[in-house]
Amino acid sequence: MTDQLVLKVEDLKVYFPVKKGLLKRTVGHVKAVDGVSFEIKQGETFGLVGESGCGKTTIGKAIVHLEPAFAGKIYYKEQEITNLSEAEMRPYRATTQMIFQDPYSSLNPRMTVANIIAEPIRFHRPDADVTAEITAYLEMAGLRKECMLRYPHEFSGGQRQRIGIARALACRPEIIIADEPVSALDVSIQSQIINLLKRLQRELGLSYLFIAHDLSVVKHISDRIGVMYLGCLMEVATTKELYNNPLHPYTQALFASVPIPDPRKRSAKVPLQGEIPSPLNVPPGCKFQTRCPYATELCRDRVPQLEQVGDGHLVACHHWNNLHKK
Amino acid sequence: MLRIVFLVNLFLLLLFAGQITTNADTLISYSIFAVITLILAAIILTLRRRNKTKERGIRTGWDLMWNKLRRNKSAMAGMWVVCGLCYVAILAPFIVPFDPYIMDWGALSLGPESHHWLGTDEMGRDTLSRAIYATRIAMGIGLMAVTLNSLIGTSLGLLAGYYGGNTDNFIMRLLEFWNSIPFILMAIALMAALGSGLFNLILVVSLTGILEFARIIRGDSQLLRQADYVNAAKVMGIPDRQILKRHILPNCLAPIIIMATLRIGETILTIAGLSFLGLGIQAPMPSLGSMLANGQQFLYENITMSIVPGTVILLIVLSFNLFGDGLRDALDSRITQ
Amino acid sequence: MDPDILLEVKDLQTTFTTEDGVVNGCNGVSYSLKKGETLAVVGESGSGKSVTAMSILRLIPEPPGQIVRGQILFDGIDLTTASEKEMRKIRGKEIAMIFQEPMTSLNPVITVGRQIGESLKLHEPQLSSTKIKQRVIELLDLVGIPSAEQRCNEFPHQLSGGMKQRVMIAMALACSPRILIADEPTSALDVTIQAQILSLIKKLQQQLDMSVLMITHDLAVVAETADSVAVMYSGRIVEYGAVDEIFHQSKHPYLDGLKKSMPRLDIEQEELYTIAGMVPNPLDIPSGCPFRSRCPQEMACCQNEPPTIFFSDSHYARCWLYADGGHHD
Amino acid sequence: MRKIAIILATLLLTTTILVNGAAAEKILRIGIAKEPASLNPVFIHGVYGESVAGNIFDTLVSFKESAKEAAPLLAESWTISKDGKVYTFKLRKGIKFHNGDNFTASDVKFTLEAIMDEKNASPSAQFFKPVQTIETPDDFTVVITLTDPYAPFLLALGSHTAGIMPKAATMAMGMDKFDRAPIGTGPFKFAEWSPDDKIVLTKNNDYFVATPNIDKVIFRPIPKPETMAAELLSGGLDVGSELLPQDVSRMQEEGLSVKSVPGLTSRYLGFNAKRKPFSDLRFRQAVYHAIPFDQAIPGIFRNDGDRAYSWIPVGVLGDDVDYMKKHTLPYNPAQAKALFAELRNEGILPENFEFTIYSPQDPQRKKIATVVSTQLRQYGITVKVETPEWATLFPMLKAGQCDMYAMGWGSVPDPDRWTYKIFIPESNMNFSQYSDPMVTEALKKGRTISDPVLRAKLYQTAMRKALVEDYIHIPIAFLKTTIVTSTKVQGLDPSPQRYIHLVTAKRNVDIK
Amino acid sequence: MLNYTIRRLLLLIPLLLFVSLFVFAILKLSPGDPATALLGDQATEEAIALARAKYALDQPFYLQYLQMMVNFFSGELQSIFYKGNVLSIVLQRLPATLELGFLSLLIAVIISIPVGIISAVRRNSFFDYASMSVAMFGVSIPVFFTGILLIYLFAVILKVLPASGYGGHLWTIEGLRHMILPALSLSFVLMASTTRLTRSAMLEVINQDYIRTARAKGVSRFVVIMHHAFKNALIPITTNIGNQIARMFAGAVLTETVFAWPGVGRLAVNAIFRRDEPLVFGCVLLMAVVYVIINLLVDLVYGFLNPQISYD
Repeated sequence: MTDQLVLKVEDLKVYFPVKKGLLKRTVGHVKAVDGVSFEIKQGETFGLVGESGCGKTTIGKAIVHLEPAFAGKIYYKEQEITNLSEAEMRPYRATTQMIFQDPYSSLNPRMTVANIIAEPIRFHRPDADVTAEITAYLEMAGLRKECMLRYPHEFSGGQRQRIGIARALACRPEIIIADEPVSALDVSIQSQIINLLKRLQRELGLSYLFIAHDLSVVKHISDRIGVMYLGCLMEVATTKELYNNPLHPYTQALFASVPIPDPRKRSAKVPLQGEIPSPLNVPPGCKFQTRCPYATELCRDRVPQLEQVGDGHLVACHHWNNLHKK
Repeated sequence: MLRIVFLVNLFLLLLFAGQITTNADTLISYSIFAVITLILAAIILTLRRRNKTKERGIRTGWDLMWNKLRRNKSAMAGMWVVCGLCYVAILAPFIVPFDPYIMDWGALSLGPESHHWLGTDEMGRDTLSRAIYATRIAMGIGLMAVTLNSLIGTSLGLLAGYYGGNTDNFIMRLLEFWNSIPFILMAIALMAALGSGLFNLILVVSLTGILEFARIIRGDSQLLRQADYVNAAKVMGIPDRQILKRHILPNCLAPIIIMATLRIGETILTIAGLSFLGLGIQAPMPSLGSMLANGQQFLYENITMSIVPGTVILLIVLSFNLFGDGLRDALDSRITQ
Repeated sequence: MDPDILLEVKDLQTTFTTEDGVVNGCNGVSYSLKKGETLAVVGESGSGKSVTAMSILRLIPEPPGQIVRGQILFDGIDLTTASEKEMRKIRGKEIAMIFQEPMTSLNPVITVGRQIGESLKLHEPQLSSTKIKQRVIELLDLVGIPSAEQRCNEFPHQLSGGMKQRVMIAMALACSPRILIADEPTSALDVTIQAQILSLIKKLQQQLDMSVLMITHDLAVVAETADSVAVMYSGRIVEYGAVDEIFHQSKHPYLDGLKKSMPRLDIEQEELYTIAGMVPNPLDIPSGCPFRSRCPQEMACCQNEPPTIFFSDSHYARCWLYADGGHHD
Repeated sequence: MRKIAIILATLLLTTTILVNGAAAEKILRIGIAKEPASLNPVFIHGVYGESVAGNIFDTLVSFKESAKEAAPLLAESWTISKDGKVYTFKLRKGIKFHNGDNFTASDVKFTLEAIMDEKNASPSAQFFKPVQTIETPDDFTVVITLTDPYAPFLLALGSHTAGIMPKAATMAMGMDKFDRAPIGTGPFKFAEWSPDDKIVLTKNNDYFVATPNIDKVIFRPIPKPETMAAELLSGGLDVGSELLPQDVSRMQEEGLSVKSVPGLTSRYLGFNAKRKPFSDLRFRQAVYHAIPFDQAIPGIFRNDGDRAYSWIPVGVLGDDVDYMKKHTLPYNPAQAKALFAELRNEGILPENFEFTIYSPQDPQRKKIATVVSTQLRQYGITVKVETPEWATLFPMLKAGQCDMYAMGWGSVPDPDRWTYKIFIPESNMNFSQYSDPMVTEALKKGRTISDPVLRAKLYQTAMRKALVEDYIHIPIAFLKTTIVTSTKVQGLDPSPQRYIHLVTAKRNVDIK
Repeated sequence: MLNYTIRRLLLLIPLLLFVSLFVFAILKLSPGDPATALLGDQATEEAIALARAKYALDQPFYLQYLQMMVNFFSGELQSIFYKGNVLSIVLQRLPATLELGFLSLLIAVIISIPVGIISAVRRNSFFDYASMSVAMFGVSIPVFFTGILLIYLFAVILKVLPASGYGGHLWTIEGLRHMILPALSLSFVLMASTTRLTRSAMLEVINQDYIRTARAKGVSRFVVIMHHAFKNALIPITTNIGNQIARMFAGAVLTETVFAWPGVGRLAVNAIFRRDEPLVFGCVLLMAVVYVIINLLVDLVYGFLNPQISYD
C-alpha cells in the first residue's frame, strides 16, 4: 500500500427522481446516495458495508458511470471524472473495473470464455497478442486455459466469478469495485474467491472498493471500512479500529446482530428493533434516529456530520462521545 | 442423420439435373437446392471437426435446447413436417405432376382419380400441382414477410428497450398508434394504395404484429440492459452499438426465432384472409388462400378443392406452431401465448 | 421409540427424474426431532437439506420427485404412505412450514389477512369469520407486526421483506402446530432483520412449545439457534450431533473445512482456509464418500461406503478416518 | 363443458319451436349480391338500386312486362310527333304517393328536371340530354320536346332511374335525405334501410295496378354467393339471384324452383387501341387465336351464359348473329404463334413482354382474365391479373390506362344503349380508346332515326367493322338471368335486366 | 387512477393526429376517387367533376384534411355513400358488432378457460393432448372456412339455425339464433388462443412458491388451483382477452362477410372499397379511439386484478 490516492469521492449524491401526477412531474427524489465522501489509496481495500437498500451498490455504479451522479465529485487520481462524456471517459475506462454479485448474470451466456475475456483486450489494446493474454489472465484468476472454448453455463458459481475477475483484470485496472462478489457463493467457495482477491491485490497492487453486507467478509478483506445507512456514511475507520471500538450506535447494532458460529458464545442479545425506513420517506435529522435506542430531540432536528474522532476514525453521531464513555 | 439427408439431397440433385430447362423457376429452385446441399455438407464437416477437437461434450445453449427439443415429440413432428414442406417448396417445379397453370377444359372439377391424384379445379387445373406450387409461394412469402417483420420489430424493440426513456416512449407510442388501426383495414387500404403486387403483399403483411414483436424484444432488452455483463461491457467502455450487437441481440435471439416461427403460420392465415376478400395473391398464381376461398364455392360439387388447400394450410400452420411451441418450451422463454 | 421423539425420519431417499438421469435429492437420511427441540439441518446448496424437509410434508412435486425409500414417522403415522387427505390434515395443523423467499412465497393477489385466515378456516372450521379475523389480528400482533388490523387488508407487496417473513410465520403458527419447519428463514434478509426473525422464532418456540426443524446453510445461524445439528453433504448426513459437539468436537473433514473457511467476526484470521474443488455434480456423485475428491485426508478406502461411527449417543460421523474405533487428534 | 352443451341444446330447441310457430304476415325475403348505393331515382346507378326502386317507384311508361315494348303505367297513353321530337303524355288520374300526396304532372316535370339538373350530377342525366323543354299544360298532361329525334327516349323514361318522385315531399326533404327515405307511387312503400343488413318495403294497399299479395319485402345484401345459396337451402331466403352456377344446379336437385331467361348482360375482353402492341391488329388477332374460347366459356359460365359473338344481344335489333359467328377467329395456336413471332421480328412485341389484364372482382371475369393470362404464358408473354375495386378500376379504364381488360355491360334491349357509349371516341366509356370514323358515323346516325330496318343496318355495319375487322373487343358471353326461389313463391319470373318486379299488370307475386 | 386515466386519454390527441394523417395519406395515395365510385360507370366527366366539387374533393390536400378533421371533431362528417352522419352510421352498426363480439367472447371464455385449466392441471394427460390439438386446429383453420362449414352444418344440413344476417339484439330469441353461428366461428380463434394461454399461464403459476405455501397450509388441490393459482393466472389471460376484444372490431371483417353481418368492420371495409373517404376516415379514427378506450379499460381491470400495480 502506498499513500497515493487513486480514487476520491467527494460529497457524492445519486438521486432518482420520483414522478407523480397528471404530467409526471418530478415531485421528489429517492436519495439513494446522499452526500458520501471517501478515498481509496493505492493497494488499499476500502470496505463498504450496510444493509440492502443503503446505497452501497449505487456508489459503486456511480463511480463507473453506470448511474449518473446528481451532485458531488469523483476523482481518479487527480482527474475529476464525474461528468465526463463517454468519449472523454474512454482513457479512464480501463482503470476502474467492476466485479458483480451474481455470477450467473455477469457473463454473457452466448459468448465463450475466450471471447468474454478477449473483448476488453481487443477494445483497449487492439495490437495485443490476444490468445496469450487470455491464457495469462485465466491463470491469474486460477482457471486452466482449457476453459477458453467453453460457455459460462458449464461452470459453477465460483468458477464464473473467477472468469468475471479475469475479465476485469484484462483491462489492467488499478481499482476494482467488487460489488458483493461472494455473497451468492457457498461458504466453501467464498473463501476461495476471497483468497484469490487478496492474492491479486498483493501481486498487482490493486485497490478495491469492496461492497458487501456480510460484516465478517468485509472485515476479513478490508483495510478500512465505511458503514452506510440510508445513503449516508455513518462511520468510517480502519478495520481494527472499527471492530474494536465501534462508535456509532448503528455499527454497534450491526455487530451485535451478526450471529457467531460458536454455540458457546451464544448471547441473549436484544436485536435492533424496527426496519429500515423507505428511502422515499427518509426521517428528518439523523437517518438512524427511528431505530436508535439513544435518539434524542437533537437527533430528530439536526443531521449529524461525519467528524474526525481519532486517527482516521470518522463518525456521524451527535452522541458518540457519550456512548463511547458508556 | 444429417449424412443421410445429405446423400438424399445429392441423389435428388443428380436426378433433377436433367430437368433444368431454360425455365427460370426450375433454374432458381435447382440453385437454391444446390446451395442448401452445400451448406449441409459444410455443417456436417464442421460438426465432425468439432466432434474430434472437443474433449468432453462442450454444450452450448443451443445444444441444450436441441436436446430438450429432441425429446418433445410434437415439436419434432412439427420440425420434420416443416423440413418436408421446405423440400416440397424448393423442389416444386421438379415434383409437380402437371403444370399448375395449364387448364384442361376436358377435365373440369374432377375428384381424385388415377390421372389427377387430387382432382382438378373448376378450370381443369391439377389440384395437387397447384397445391405444391402454392406451398412454395406461401412458404416463400411467409418467410420473407416474417423476416421483414422480425427485422423491423426487433430493431425497434431493441432500441426502445436499450435506450429507454424518451426513445422508448417515442417508439412504443408510435407502435401503439400503429396498432390501433385495425390490421385488416390497414391492409386493405394499403393494398388499395400500393396495388396488389406480390411485393406489396409481403410488405403489408410484414407490417402486422410489429408491436407484439417489439414489445417482447423491448422487454428482453430492458432486462438485458440491466444484466451485469452489459454493465461490465459498459464499464469496460465498449460502445453502445457493439453492446447491442454482441451482448443484447444474441441473447434476444431465442424469442425472435420463436416469435418468427409462430408468426409464419399467422402470416399464411392472414394472406388467406386477404385472398378471401380478393386482395391476396393474384391469379393465375396458385395460392392456398385463394384456392380455399375458391374451393369453398364448390363445397358440394368437389370437396377435394377445399380439402387439399385446407389441409396444406393446416399442415403448415400446425407444424410451424408445434415447432415454435416446442422451441419455446425448450428455451423456457418468457413469452406466453 | 423414545416418547419424546415427535418426528422421526428413517433412511429417507428422495429422487428426482430429470432429463439427464435420476438425481438423488437425499439418500438415506435419518434424523429425529424431539419435543421442544430445535434440530438444524445444515449444508451447502444442493446438499439435499430442503428436499428432506419438503419430503416430510410431501410437498415434493411428483413427478419428477419421488420418495423411494424410508419412513417418516409422525404420531405413529408413516407420512411417506399417508393419503393426500391425511396429509392435508397434518399440513398447517400439525406441521407447518416457512420458506426461504418471503417475497415469492406469499400469494400476491390475496390479502395478508385472508392468507393467514385460510389455514384457520381450513383446520378449525367451527370458527366464525369474525373469530377468524380476530385470531388473525392476534397472530399478527404476536409476530410483532405493528397496526395489525390495517395490515390485514394489505397485499404482500406492500410489506417489507422482514414483514413478509413475519406474516409467513404468523401463517405457519395460525393453528399452533407441533412442528415448525423453517427452510432458510433468514437467508434472504438483512442482518438486523435476521436477528429479529431468529429471536422471534426462538421466542415463539418457547411460548408455544414447538419443535423446530431449522434448515440453513449458515453455520452461524446454527450455532445461535440449534440444539442438535445434522450436517449434510451431497444428499447424505455426514455428521450429526448436539450443537456443542458439532462446533467443538467436529469429526468429519468436511465440517472441519467448512468451519475453518468461514471468515469470522469474533476472531482474527490471516488467510482463510479453503476446501479445494467443487460440490460434485448430483448426476455424477462418486462412489463411496461423496466428499473424498475434496478431502485433504483422502484414503484408498474412501472409495467404499463410509461407516457410521458413533462418538456419543447423539454424535456420529460417517467417515473412514474413525473406522478403527474413533479418535480425534 | 357438458352443462354448456345442455344449455345450448335446450336453447336451440326452444328457439326453433318458437320460431316455427309464427307466420301471420306474408314476408318475401330476397337476397341481392350487393347493397344499392341509392334509392333516389336521380342518383341510382346499377342494377341493385334499380331493382329495389322498381318496386317503390313507377315510371311514365313501363318495360316491366316486355323489355322491348313500352306499356302504359303512370301515363295512360302518349303520342309522338311525326318528326320524333315531341312526346305528349296523358297521365293516369287518382294516383297517390305513399305519403298521401296526389300524383300530378308537376311531379313528372320536377323529377325529369331534377335528373337533368347539373347540380345533382345524376348518372342518368345523359339520357335526357336531347330534352329541350318539359311543359305541363294541365295537371295530367306532360309535353316533352326534344332537340333532335332520339330513338331510345321511351326507354330512358321507362327505366327505373326515371321513377317519379313527389315534388313537394322531395323538396322538403332535400335530394340526399330523400335517398334514404324514398317515397313513390309503386306497389311497396319504403319502410326501413339498415345498411349492409336489409332494406324493408311494406305493401302499398292503394296501389293502382293491383293490391300486392305480399305484406312485406326484405332485400338482404349477401356478399358471398355461397352464403346466399346456404340461405336459400336452409329456407332463410325466398328468392336468390346471382348465384354460382354450381350452386344453382344443386338447388334444382334440392327441389327449389330455378328459372332462367336469356339475359341482357354481357362479358367481353377489350384491348387498348392506343397502346402498343395492343394497337396492332395482328396482336389482337393472335390473342384471339391463342385462347380456346369455345372450351373456356362453357367451362367458366356453365349453364349461366352463352357465348357471345357481337355486342348486340341476340334478339335485339341488329344482332347479326350468323355473320358475326362466321367471322369470329377460331382457336389456332399455330396461327397465334406465327403472329406473335412476326410481331416480335418487327420489334412491335418486345421479348419477355409483360402486361396487366384488369378485371373486376367477380369470380367469372376474374377467370376470364386468368384464362388469358394462362394461355398467353405459353407464348412467352407474362400477364398479370389485377382485380381492383370498382372505384379504382373505373378511373383507370376511363383514362384509357388499361392495356387489356375483362369487363361487362348490361342494358335495355336497344342497340344504341349497347354500342354508342362504347365505341364513339368522345365517350368516356370507350375504355379501348377506339376511334373509327365509319363506326362513329353509323352509331351517331343510328340513334336519331326510328326506322328499324335502317337502324339494324347501321348497327350491323358498325359491329362488323369494330369486332370482326378490327377485333377491338372479344365478346365473351351473354349471361342468363337466373333466379332461384323457394317453392312457396309463386308468380315470380326473372327479367332479362336482372330486375325483380313483384307487382305488375300481369303479375302479382305471392307466397303460399 | 384518475390521473392515469386522464393521461392515457390525453394520448388520444397524438394518436388521432397520427392515425388521421396516415389514413388520409393512404386515401389520397389510392387511385380512384369517391365521385367515380358513387356515380358508377355511366357517369359523365362533367357529372364526376360536379360531384367532386360537391364533396370538396377538388380542394388542395391540406384543406381537405383540415376540413375532415374539423368535421370529425364537430361530429359533422358526412358519409358520401350513405349520405348521412358518419358518427350515427357507426353508432347504428355498433350494437351488431358489440353483441357479436360479446357473445363470441362469452363462448370462448366459458369454454376455453376451464379447458385450459384442466389441461394445465392434468398436464400430459389425454385430455391435455386432445384439447391442445383442438386448440391448434382452431388457430390453423382460416376463419372464413370454419364459417362456411358451420353454415352448411347447422343451417343447411341440420336446419336448426339461420345461415346469415342480423336478427335483432342479442337478448331477443331471433337475435340470439342469428348470432350463434357467427359468434361460434369468431370465437374459434379466440378460444384457441385463450385455451393455450390459460394453460401456459396456469402452468407457470402452479410452479410458483406461493402455491407451495398454500399446499403447506393443507389447502386442497381444488382450492389451490381455483383460488390461489387461477387468480394469478387471470392476469395474463385478461391482457390477452383485452387485446383480442380490441382487435375484434375489425378482425371480424371476414366473419361479417361470410355471415352478411352488418357490423362496423364490414362497414369500414366496404367504405374503403367504395372510396367513401369521410366514412373511412371517421370509422378508422373511431375504431382507434375505441381501441384505446378498450385497452385502457383492460389496463384498469388489470390493475384491479393485480394489486401490485397502482396507477397514478
